[in-house]
Amino acid sequence: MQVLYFAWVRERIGVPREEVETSAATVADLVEELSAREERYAVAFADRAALRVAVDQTLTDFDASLDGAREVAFFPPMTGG
Amino acid sequence: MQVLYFAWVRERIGVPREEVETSAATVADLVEELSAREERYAVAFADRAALRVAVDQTLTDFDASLDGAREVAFFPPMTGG
Amino acid sequence: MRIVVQDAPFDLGEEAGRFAQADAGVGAVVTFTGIVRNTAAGDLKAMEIEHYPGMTEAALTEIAERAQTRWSLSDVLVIHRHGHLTPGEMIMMVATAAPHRADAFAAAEYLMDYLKSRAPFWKREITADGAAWVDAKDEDEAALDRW
Amino acid sequence: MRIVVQDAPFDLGEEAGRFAQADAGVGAVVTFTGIVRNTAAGDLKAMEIEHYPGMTEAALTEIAERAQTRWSLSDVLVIHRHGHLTPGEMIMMVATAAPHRADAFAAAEYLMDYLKSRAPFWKREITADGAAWVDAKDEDEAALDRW
Repeated sequence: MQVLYFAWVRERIGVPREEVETSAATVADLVEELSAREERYAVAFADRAALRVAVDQTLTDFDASLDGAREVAFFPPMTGG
Repeated sequence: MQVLYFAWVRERIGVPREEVETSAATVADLVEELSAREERYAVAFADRAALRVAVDQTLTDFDASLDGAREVAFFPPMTGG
Repeated sequence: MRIVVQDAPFDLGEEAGRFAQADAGVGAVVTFTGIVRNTAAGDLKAMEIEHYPGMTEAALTEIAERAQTRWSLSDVLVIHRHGHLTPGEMIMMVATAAPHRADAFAAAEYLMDYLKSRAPFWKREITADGAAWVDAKDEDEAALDRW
Repeated sequence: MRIVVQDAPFDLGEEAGRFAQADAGVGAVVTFTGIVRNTAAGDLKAMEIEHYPGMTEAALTEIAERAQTRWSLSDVLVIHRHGHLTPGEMIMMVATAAPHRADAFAAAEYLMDYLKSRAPFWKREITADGAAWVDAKDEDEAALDRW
Protein backbone atom coordinates (compact mmCIF):
# COMPACT_ATOMS: atom_id res chain seq x y z
CA MET A 1 0.00 0.00 0.00
CA GLN A 2 1.28 3.49 -0.86
CA VAL A 3 1.34 5.76 2.19
CA LEU A 4 1.73 9.51 1.59
CA TYR A 5 2.59 12.31 4.01
CA PHE A 6 2.17 16.05 3.55
CA ALA A 7 3.29 19.26 5.25
CA TRP A 8 4.65 18.80 8.79
CA VAL A 9 3.61 15.13 8.84
CA ARG A 10 5.94 14.61 5.88
CA GLU A 11 8.72 16.51 7.64
CA ARG A 12 8.39 14.49 10.84
CA ILE A 13 8.33 11.17 9.05
CA GLY A 14 11.10 12.20 6.69
CA VAL A 15 9.71 10.92 3.38
CA PRO A 16 6.86 12.13 1.16
CA ARG A 17 5.66 8.61 0.36
CA GLU A 18 6.56 4.98 0.91
CA GLU A 19 5.33 1.49 0.15
CA VAL A 20 4.09 -0.16 3.36
CA GLU A 21 3.40 -3.88 3.77
CA THR A 22 0.51 -4.15 6.19
CA SER A 23 -2.57 -6.15 6.98
CA ALA A 24 -4.13 -3.33 9.03
CA ALA A 25 -7.90 -3.41 8.73
CA THR A 26 -8.51 0.28 9.37
CA VAL A 27 -6.66 3.57 9.23
CA ALA A 28 -6.43 3.54 13.04
CA ASP A 29 -4.83 0.07 12.93
CA LEU A 30 -2.27 1.31 10.39
CA VAL A 31 -1.44 4.32 12.59
CA GLU A 32 -0.88 2.03 15.58
CA GLU A 33 1.22 -0.38 13.55
CA LEU A 34 3.47 2.37 12.18
CA SER A 35 3.72 4.14 15.55
CA ALA A 36 4.92 0.89 17.13
CA ARG A 37 7.55 0.42 14.42
CA GLU A 38 9.55 3.62 14.81
CA GLU A 39 9.65 6.70 17.01
CA ARG A 40 9.27 9.15 14.08
CA TYR A 41 5.81 7.69 13.28
CA ALA A 42 4.81 7.81 16.95
CA VAL A 43 5.80 11.49 17.02
CA ALA A 44 4.04 12.38 13.77
CA PHE A 45 0.85 10.55 14.73
CA ALA A 46 0.82 11.56 18.44
CA ASP A 47 -2.05 14.05 18.19
CA ARG A 48 -4.78 12.55 16.05
CA ALA A 49 -7.00 15.63 16.44
CA ALA A 50 -4.33 17.48 14.44
CA LEU A 51 -4.33 14.89 11.65
CA ARG A 52 -6.51 14.37 8.60
CA VAL A 53 -6.56 11.25 6.48
CA ALA A 54 -7.51 10.38 2.91
CA VAL A 55 -7.98 6.87 1.54
CA ASP A 56 -7.62 6.63 -2.22
CA GLN A 57 -7.67 10.44 -2.42
CA THR A 58 -10.96 10.86 -0.58
CA LEU A 59 -11.13 12.49 2.85
CA THR A 60 -12.26 10.06 5.52
CA ASP A 61 -11.64 9.28 9.21
CA PHE A 62 -9.56 6.93 11.32
CA ASP A 63 -12.31 4.31 11.47
CA ALA A 64 -12.22 3.89 7.69
CA SER A 65 -11.58 0.42 6.33
CA LEU A 66 -8.42 -0.23 4.32
CA ASP A 67 -9.99 -3.15 2.50
CA GLY A 68 -8.93 -2.77 -1.13
CA ALA A 69 -7.23 0.56 -0.49
CA ARG A 70 -4.22 1.41 -2.69
CA GLU A 71 -3.25 4.79 -1.27
CA VAL A 72 -3.51 6.29 2.22
CA ALA A 73 -2.43 9.85 2.99
CA PHE A 74 -1.83 11.64 6.30
CA PHE A 75 -1.65 15.41 6.67
CA PRO A 76 -2.57 18.36 8.91
CA PRO A 77 -5.83 20.33 8.49
CA MET A 78 -5.81 22.03 5.11
CA THR A 79 -4.96 25.72 4.74
CA GLY A 80 -5.69 26.55 1.10
CA GLY A 81 -7.39 29.58 -0.38
CA MET B 1 -37.61 75.66 -6.72
CA GLN B 2 -36.28 73.16 -9.27
CA VAL B 3 -38.48 70.07 -9.51
CA LEU B 4 -37.04 67.02 -11.31
CA TYR B 5 -38.78 63.90 -12.60
CA PHE B 6 -37.23 60.59 -13.61
CA ALA B 7 -38.27 57.40 -15.41
CA TRP B 8 -42.05 56.96 -15.79
CA VAL B 9 -42.75 59.95 -13.55
CA ARG B 10 -40.88 62.06 -16.09
CA GLU B 11 -42.83 60.48 -18.94
CA ARG B 12 -46.22 61.10 -17.29
CA ILE B 13 -45.43 64.71 -16.43
CA GLY B 14 -43.83 65.33 -19.80
CA VAL B 15 -40.72 67.26 -18.75
CA PRO B 16 -37.50 66.20 -16.99
CA ARG B 17 -37.35 69.32 -14.83
CA GLU B 18 -39.10 72.62 -14.27
CA GLU B 19 -38.97 75.71 -12.07
CA VAL B 20 -41.97 75.73 -9.72
CA GLU B 21 -43.10 78.74 -7.71
CA THR B 22 -44.53 77.37 -4.49
CA SER B 23 -44.85 78.05 -0.80
CA ALA B 24 -45.50 74.38 0.04
CA ALA B 25 -44.09 73.55 3.48
CA THR B 26 -43.52 69.84 2.86
CA VAL B 27 -43.08 67.43 -0.03
CA ALA B 28 -46.64 66.19 0.55
CA ASP B 29 -47.94 69.76 0.26
CA LEU B 30 -46.06 70.22 -3.01
CA VAL B 31 -47.52 66.99 -4.39
CA GLU B 32 -51.04 68.14 -3.50
CA GLU B 33 -50.47 71.57 -4.97
CA LEU B 34 -49.14 70.20 -8.28
CA SER B 35 -51.84 67.51 -8.45
CA ALA B 36 -54.51 70.19 -8.08
CA ARG B 37 -52.95 72.27 -10.88
CA GLU B 38 -53.05 69.79 -13.75
CA GLU B 39 -54.28 66.28 -14.49
CA ARG B 40 -50.83 65.03 -15.58
CA TYR B 41 -49.46 65.67 -12.07
CA ALA B 42 -52.47 64.00 -10.44
CA VAL B 43 -51.86 60.93 -12.63
CA ALA B 44 -48.12 60.80 -11.98
CA PHE B 45 -48.53 61.25 -8.22
CA ALA B 46 -51.64 59.05 -7.81
CA ASP B 47 -49.90 56.13 -6.09
CA ARG B 48 -47.51 57.50 -3.50
CA ALA B 49 -46.38 54.02 -2.48
CA ALA B 50 -44.87 53.76 -5.97
CA LEU B 51 -43.00 57.07 -5.62
CA ARG B 52 -39.70 58.00 -4.05
CA VAL B 53 -38.55 61.54 -3.35
CA ALA B 54 -35.22 63.30 -2.90
CA VAL B 55 -34.77 66.81 -1.49
CA ASP B 56 -31.50 68.44 -2.51
CA GLN B 57 -30.28 65.08 -3.83
CA THR B 58 -30.86 63.19 -0.58
CA LEU B 59 -33.52 60.47 -0.34
CA THR B 60 -36.27 61.42 2.09
CA ASP B 61 -40.03 60.99 2.52
CA PHE B 62 -43.24 62.92 1.88
CA ASP B 63 -43.22 64.48 5.35
CA ALA B 64 -39.90 66.20 4.65
CA SER B 65 -39.77 69.97 4.99
CA LEU B 66 -39.08 72.09 1.93
CA ASP B 67 -37.71 74.94 4.03
CA GLY B 68 -34.61 76.15 2.20
CA ALA B 69 -34.82 73.38 -0.42
CA ARG B 70 -33.50 74.22 -3.89
CA GLU B 71 -34.19 70.93 -5.67
CA VAL B 72 -36.91 68.29 -5.26
CA ALA B 73 -36.98 65.11 -7.34
CA PHE B 74 -39.72 62.52 -7.84
CA PHE B 75 -39.11 59.05 -9.27
CA PRO B 76 -40.11 55.40 -9.00
CA PRO B 77 -38.21 52.90 -6.80
CA MET B 78 -34.68 52.54 -8.09
CA THR B 79 -33.60 49.60 -10.22
CA GLY B 80 -29.84 49.91 -10.58
CA GLY B 81 -27.18 47.24 -10.36
CA MET C 1 -12.06 54.59 -3.04
CA ARG C 2 -13.11 55.18 -6.62
CA ILE C 3 -16.67 55.90 -7.81
CA VAL C 4 -17.32 56.13 -11.55
CA VAL C 5 -20.58 56.87 -13.36
CA GLN C 6 -20.23 56.81 -17.13
CA ASP C 7 -22.00 55.89 -20.33
CA ALA C 8 -18.88 54.35 -21.89
CA PRO C 9 -18.19 50.61 -21.52
CA PHE C 10 -15.56 49.51 -18.99
CA ASP C 11 -13.12 46.61 -19.19
CA LEU C 12 -13.75 44.22 -16.29
CA GLY C 13 -10.42 42.48 -16.77
CA GLU C 14 -8.47 45.72 -16.75
CA GLU C 15 -10.39 47.15 -13.79
CA ALA C 16 -10.16 43.95 -11.72
CA GLY C 17 -6.48 43.50 -12.48
CA ARG C 18 -5.63 47.09 -11.58
CA PHE C 19 -7.79 47.04 -8.44
CA ALA C 20 -6.08 43.90 -7.14
CA GLN C 21 -2.58 45.42 -7.46
CA ALA C 22 -3.10 46.17 -3.84
CA ASP C 23 -0.94 47.16 -0.91
CA ALA C 24 0.70 44.51 1.25
CA GLY C 25 -2.18 44.28 3.73
CA VAL C 26 -4.70 43.00 1.20
CA GLY C 27 -5.46 39.28 1.30
CA ALA C 28 -8.85 39.17 -0.41
CA VAL C 29 -10.45 40.87 -3.40
CA VAL C 30 -14.10 40.35 -4.36
CA THR C 31 -15.65 41.66 -7.55
CA PHE C 32 -19.27 41.67 -8.62
CA THR C 33 -20.24 42.39 -12.22
CA GLY C 34 -23.78 42.95 -13.46
CA ILE C 35 -24.50 41.99 -17.06
CA VAL C 36 -27.50 42.82 -19.27
CA ARG C 37 -29.41 39.55 -19.24
CA ASN C 38 -31.74 38.74 -22.09
CA THR C 39 -35.43 38.23 -21.42
CA ALA C 40 -36.80 34.69 -21.08
CA ALA C 41 -38.21 35.13 -24.58
CA GLY C 42 -34.78 36.20 -25.85
CA ASP C 43 -36.23 39.32 -27.48
CA LEU C 44 -34.37 42.04 -25.61
CA LYS C 45 -33.03 44.62 -28.05
CA ALA C 46 -31.54 47.01 -25.55
CA MET C 47 -31.55 48.22 -22.01
CA GLU C 48 -31.60 51.93 -21.28
CA ILE C 49 -30.42 53.20 -17.94
CA GLU C 50 -31.50 56.63 -16.71
CA HIS C 51 -29.85 58.22 -13.69
CA TYR C 52 -29.87 61.41 -11.62
CA PRO C 53 -26.57 63.21 -12.32
CA GLY C 54 -25.08 64.64 -9.15
CA MET C 55 -27.19 62.61 -6.77
CA THR C 56 -25.95 59.34 -8.30
CA GLU C 57 -22.30 59.98 -7.44
CA ALA C 58 -23.22 61.28 -3.97
CA ALA C 59 -25.40 58.24 -3.21
CA LEU C 60 -22.76 55.76 -4.38
CA THR C 61 -20.07 57.56 -2.38
CA GLU C 62 -22.22 57.48 0.74
CA ILE C 63 -22.94 53.75 0.34
CA ALA C 64 -19.22 53.02 -0.16
CA GLU C 65 -18.27 55.13 2.85
CA ARG C 66 -20.75 53.30 5.03
CA ALA C 67 -19.29 49.98 3.90
CA GLN C 68 -15.81 51.23 4.81
CA THR C 69 -17.01 52.18 8.28
CA ARG C 70 -18.68 48.84 8.84
CA TRP C 71 -15.97 46.47 7.60
CA SER C 72 -12.20 46.48 7.58
CA LEU C 73 -11.58 47.36 3.93
CA SER C 74 -8.45 48.45 2.09
CA ASP C 75 -10.25 49.79 -0.97
CA VAL C 76 -13.61 50.04 -2.73
CA LEU C 77 -14.42 50.51 -6.41
CA VAL C 78 -17.84 51.17 -7.94
CA ILE C 79 -18.43 51.62 -11.68
CA HIS C 80 -21.96 52.06 -13.02
CA ARG C 81 -22.95 52.80 -16.59
CA HIS C 82 -25.97 54.67 -17.89
CA GLY C 83 -27.42 55.14 -21.34
CA HIS C 84 -27.96 52.52 -24.04
CA LEU C 85 -26.73 48.94 -23.47
CA THR C 86 -27.25 45.72 -25.39
CA PRO C 87 -27.63 42.14 -24.06
CA GLY C 88 -24.35 40.72 -22.76
CA GLU C 89 -22.88 44.16 -22.02
CA MET C 90 -21.64 44.88 -18.53
CA ILE C 91 -23.82 47.34 -16.62
CA MET C 92 -21.75 47.84 -13.50
CA MET C 93 -19.19 46.40 -11.15
CA VAL C 94 -18.18 46.73 -7.53
CA ALA C 95 -14.90 45.55 -6.06
CA THR C 96 -13.77 45.31 -2.46
CA ALA C 97 -10.28 44.66 -1.07
CA ALA C 98 -9.70 43.60 2.54
CA PRO C 99 -7.24 41.80 4.77
CA HIS C 100 -9.78 38.97 5.23
CA ARG C 101 -12.27 37.33 2.92
CA ALA C 102 -15.34 37.60 5.16
CA ASP C 103 -15.08 41.42 5.10
CA ALA C 104 -14.53 41.56 1.34
CA PHE C 105 -17.57 39.34 0.65
CA ALA C 106 -19.90 41.04 3.13
CA ALA C 107 -18.98 44.53 1.91
CA ALA C 108 -19.49 43.58 -1.76
CA GLU C 109 -22.95 42.18 -1.00
CA TYR C 110 -23.83 45.24 1.07
CA LEU C 111 -22.71 47.57 -1.74
CA MET C 112 -24.84 45.64 -4.23
CA ASP C 113 -27.93 45.54 -2.02
CA TYR C 114 -27.82 49.29 -1.37
CA LEU C 115 -26.82 50.19 -4.90
CA LYS C 116 -29.84 48.24 -6.25
CA SER C 117 -32.42 50.03 -4.14
CA ARG C 118 -30.88 53.32 -3.02
CA ALA C 119 -28.81 54.65 -5.92
CA PRO C 120 -30.86 56.65 -8.44
CA PHE C 121 -30.78 54.43 -11.53
CA TRP C 122 -33.79 53.27 -13.51
CA LYS C 123 -33.74 50.55 -16.15
CA ARG C 124 -35.95 50.32 -19.19
CA GLU C 125 -36.11 47.24 -21.40
CA ILE C 126 -36.59 47.68 -25.13
CA THR C 127 -38.12 44.68 -26.91
CA ALA C 128 -40.06 44.16 -30.12
CA ASP C 129 -43.18 45.01 -28.04
CA GLY C 130 -41.81 48.42 -27.13
CA ALA C 131 -40.20 49.92 -24.05
CA ALA C 132 -41.05 49.01 -20.44
CA TRP C 133 -39.61 50.30 -17.17
CA VAL C 134 -38.22 47.51 -15.02
CA ASP C 135 -40.15 47.16 -11.77
CA ALA C 136 -38.25 47.18 -8.48
CA LYS C 137 -38.37 43.75 -6.87
CA ASP C 138 -39.73 43.23 -3.36
CA GLU C 139 -36.82 40.87 -2.72
CA ASP C 140 -34.32 43.66 -3.46
CA GLU C 141 -35.95 45.92 -0.88
CA ALA C 142 -36.16 43.00 1.57
CA ALA C 143 -32.44 42.29 1.09
CA LEU C 144 -31.64 45.52 2.96
CA ASP C 145 -33.14 44.11 6.17
CA ARG C 146 -30.17 41.86 6.74
CA TRP C 147 -27.75 44.77 7.25
CA MET D 1 -16.70 24.44 -15.30
CA ARG D 2 -12.95 24.88 -15.27
CA ILE D 3 -10.60 23.72 -12.49
CA VAL D 4 -6.92 24.63 -12.74
CA VAL D 5 -4.08 23.72 -10.36
CA GLN D 6 -0.76 25.20 -11.42
CA ASP D 7 2.47 26.66 -10.12
CA ALA D 8 2.54 29.43 -12.74
CA PRO D 9 0.99 32.85 -12.01
CA PHE D 10 -2.39 33.66 -13.52
CA ASP D 11 -3.72 36.97 -14.79
CA LEU D 12 -6.82 37.95 -12.80
CA GLY D 13 -7.84 40.56 -15.35
CA GLU D 14 -7.58 38.16 -18.26
CA GLU D 15 -9.33 35.35 -16.40
CA ALA D 16 -12.15 37.55 -15.08
CA GLY D 17 -12.68 39.21 -18.45
CA ARG D 18 -12.82 35.88 -20.29
CA PHE D 19 -15.05 34.26 -17.67
CA ALA D 20 -17.59 37.08 -17.88
CA GLN D 21 -17.94 36.78 -21.69
CA ALA D 22 -20.90 34.71 -20.76
CA ASP D 23 -23.96 33.37 -22.50
CA ALA D 24 -27.14 35.41 -22.66
CA GLY D 25 -28.59 34.00 -19.44
CA VAL D 26 -25.87 35.36 -17.18
CA GLY D 27 -26.72 38.47 -15.18
CA ALA D 28 -24.17 38.25 -12.37
CA VAL D 29 -20.49 37.35 -12.09
CA VAL D 30 -18.66 37.18 -8.76
CA THR D 31 -14.91 36.69 -8.43
CA PHE D 32 -12.85 36.10 -5.33
CA THR D 33 -9.07 36.45 -5.42
CA GLY D 34 -6.73 35.42 -2.63
CA ILE D 35 -3.47 37.36 -2.34
CA VAL D 36 -0.33 36.57 -0.32
CA ARG D 37 -0.65 39.00 2.58
CA ASN D 38 2.45 40.10 4.42
CA THR D 39 2.81 39.35 8.12
CA ALA D 40 1.98 42.04 10.69
CA ALA D 41 5.73 42.49 11.12
CA GLY D 42 6.13 42.91 7.35
CA ASP D 43 8.88 40.29 7.24
CA LEU D 44 7.32 37.68 4.97
CA LYS D 45 9.85 36.58 2.36
CA ALA D 46 7.77 33.94 0.66
CA MET D 47 4.83 31.61 0.96
CA GLU D 48 5.17 28.01 -0.15
CA ILE D 49 2.09 26.02 -0.99
CA GLU D 50 2.21 22.23 -0.96
CA HIS D 51 -0.62 20.17 -2.40
CA TYR D 52 -1.67 16.58 -3.09
CA PRO D 53 -1.54 16.08 -6.87
CA GLY D 54 -4.50 14.07 -8.10
CA MET D 55 -6.59 14.53 -4.98
CA THR D 56 -6.43 18.33 -5.28
CA GLU D 57 -8.14 18.42 -8.67
CA ALA D 58 -10.69 15.80 -7.58
CA ALA D 59 -11.54 17.68 -4.38
CA LEU D 60 -11.93 21.02 -6.17
CA THR D 61 -14.10 19.42 -8.86
CA GLU D 62 -16.35 17.84 -6.24
CA ILE D 63 -16.74 21.15 -4.37
CA ALA D 64 -17.59 22.95 -7.62
CA GLU D 65 -20.09 20.26 -8.62
CA ARG D 66 -21.82 20.49 -5.28
CA ALA D 67 -22.10 24.27 -5.70
CA GLN D 68 -23.65 23.75 -9.13
CA THR D 69 -26.22 21.36 -7.66
CA ARG D 70 -27.11 23.73 -4.86
CA TRP D 71 -27.41 27.02 -6.77
CA SER D 72 -28.54 28.01 -10.24
CA LEU D 73 -25.15 28.65 -11.85
CA SER D 74 -24.12 29.14 -15.45
CA ASP D 75 -20.42 28.52 -14.89
CA VAL D 76 -17.74 28.02 -12.24
CA LEU D 77 -13.99 28.66 -12.40
CA VAL D 78 -11.38 27.70 -9.80
CA ILE D 79 -7.66 28.44 -10.17
CA HIS D 80 -5.25 27.58 -7.35
CA ARG D 81 -1.49 27.89 -7.42
CA HIS D 82 1.10 25.85 -5.57
CA GLY D 83 4.85 26.25 -5.08
CA HIS D 84 6.76 29.40 -4.24
CA LEU D 85 4.92 32.74 -4.00
CA THR D 86 5.97 36.20 -2.78
CA PRO D 87 3.92 38.84 -0.92
CA GLY D 88 1.36 40.52 -3.17
CA GLU D 89 1.16 37.57 -5.56
CA MET D 90 -2.23 36.02 -6.27
CA ILE D 91 -2.66 32.58 -4.74
CA MET D 92 -5.99 31.58 -6.18
CA MET D 93 -9.31 32.74 -7.56
CA VAL D 94 -12.83 31.45 -7.87
CA ALA D 95 -15.48 32.87 -10.18
CA THR D 96 -19.19 32.14 -10.41
CA ALA D 97 -21.67 33.17 -13.10
CA ALA D 98 -25.42 33.02 -12.53
CA PRO D 99 -28.68 34.52 -13.72
CA HIS D 100 -29.11 36.22 -10.31
CA ARG D 101 -26.68 37.86 -7.91
CA ALA D 102 -27.72 36.00 -4.76
CA ASP D 103 -26.74 32.67 -6.34
CA ALA D 104 -23.42 33.98 -7.64
CA PHE D 105 -22.46 35.42 -4.23
CA ALA D 106 -23.58 32.41 -2.18
CA ALA D 107 -21.82 29.94 -4.48
CA ALA D 108 -18.56 31.92 -4.43
CA GLU D 109 -18.57 32.02 -0.61
CA TYR D 110 -19.40 28.30 -0.45
CA LEU D 111 -16.54 27.48 -2.84
CA MET D 112 -14.13 29.52 -0.73
CA ASP D 113 -15.25 28.02 2.58
CA TYR D 114 -14.88 24.45 1.31
CA LEU D 115 -11.70 25.13 -0.62
CA LYS D 116 -10.09 26.56 2.54
CA SER D 117 -10.78 23.52 4.71
CA ARG D 118 -11.39 20.60 2.37
CA ALA D 119 -9.01 20.93 -0.57
CA PRO D 120 -5.54 19.48 0.11
CA PHE D 121 -3.32 22.59 0.18
CA TRP D 122 -0.92 23.51 2.95
CA LYS D 123 0.75 26.90 3.33
CA ARG D 124 4.15 27.58 4.83
CA GLU D 125 5.41 31.06 5.60
CA ILE D 126 9.09 31.85 5.14
CA THR D 127 10.36 34.75 7.24
CA ALA D 128 13.75 35.82 8.56
CA ASP D 129 13.01 33.51 11.52
CA GLY D 130 12.69 30.48 9.26
CA ALA D 131 9.78 28.49 7.88
CA ALA D 132 6.49 27.83 9.71
CA TRP D 133 3.40 25.91 8.60
CA VAL D 134 0.28 28.03 8.72
CA ASP D 135 -2.21 26.68 11.26
CA ALA D 136 -5.78 26.03 10.17
CA LYS D 137 -8.16 28.53 11.80
CA ASP D 138 -11.09 27.40 13.92
CA GLU D 139 -13.17 30.09 12.23
CA ASP D 140 -12.51 28.51 8.81
CA GLU D 141 -13.79 25.14 10.02
CA ALA D 142 -16.74 26.86 11.73
CA ALA D 143 -17.59 28.65 8.47
CA LEU D 144 -18.69 25.31 6.99
CA ASP D 145 -21.56 25.05 9.49
CA ARG D 146 -23.57 27.67 7.67
CA TRP D 147 -23.97 25.54 4.54
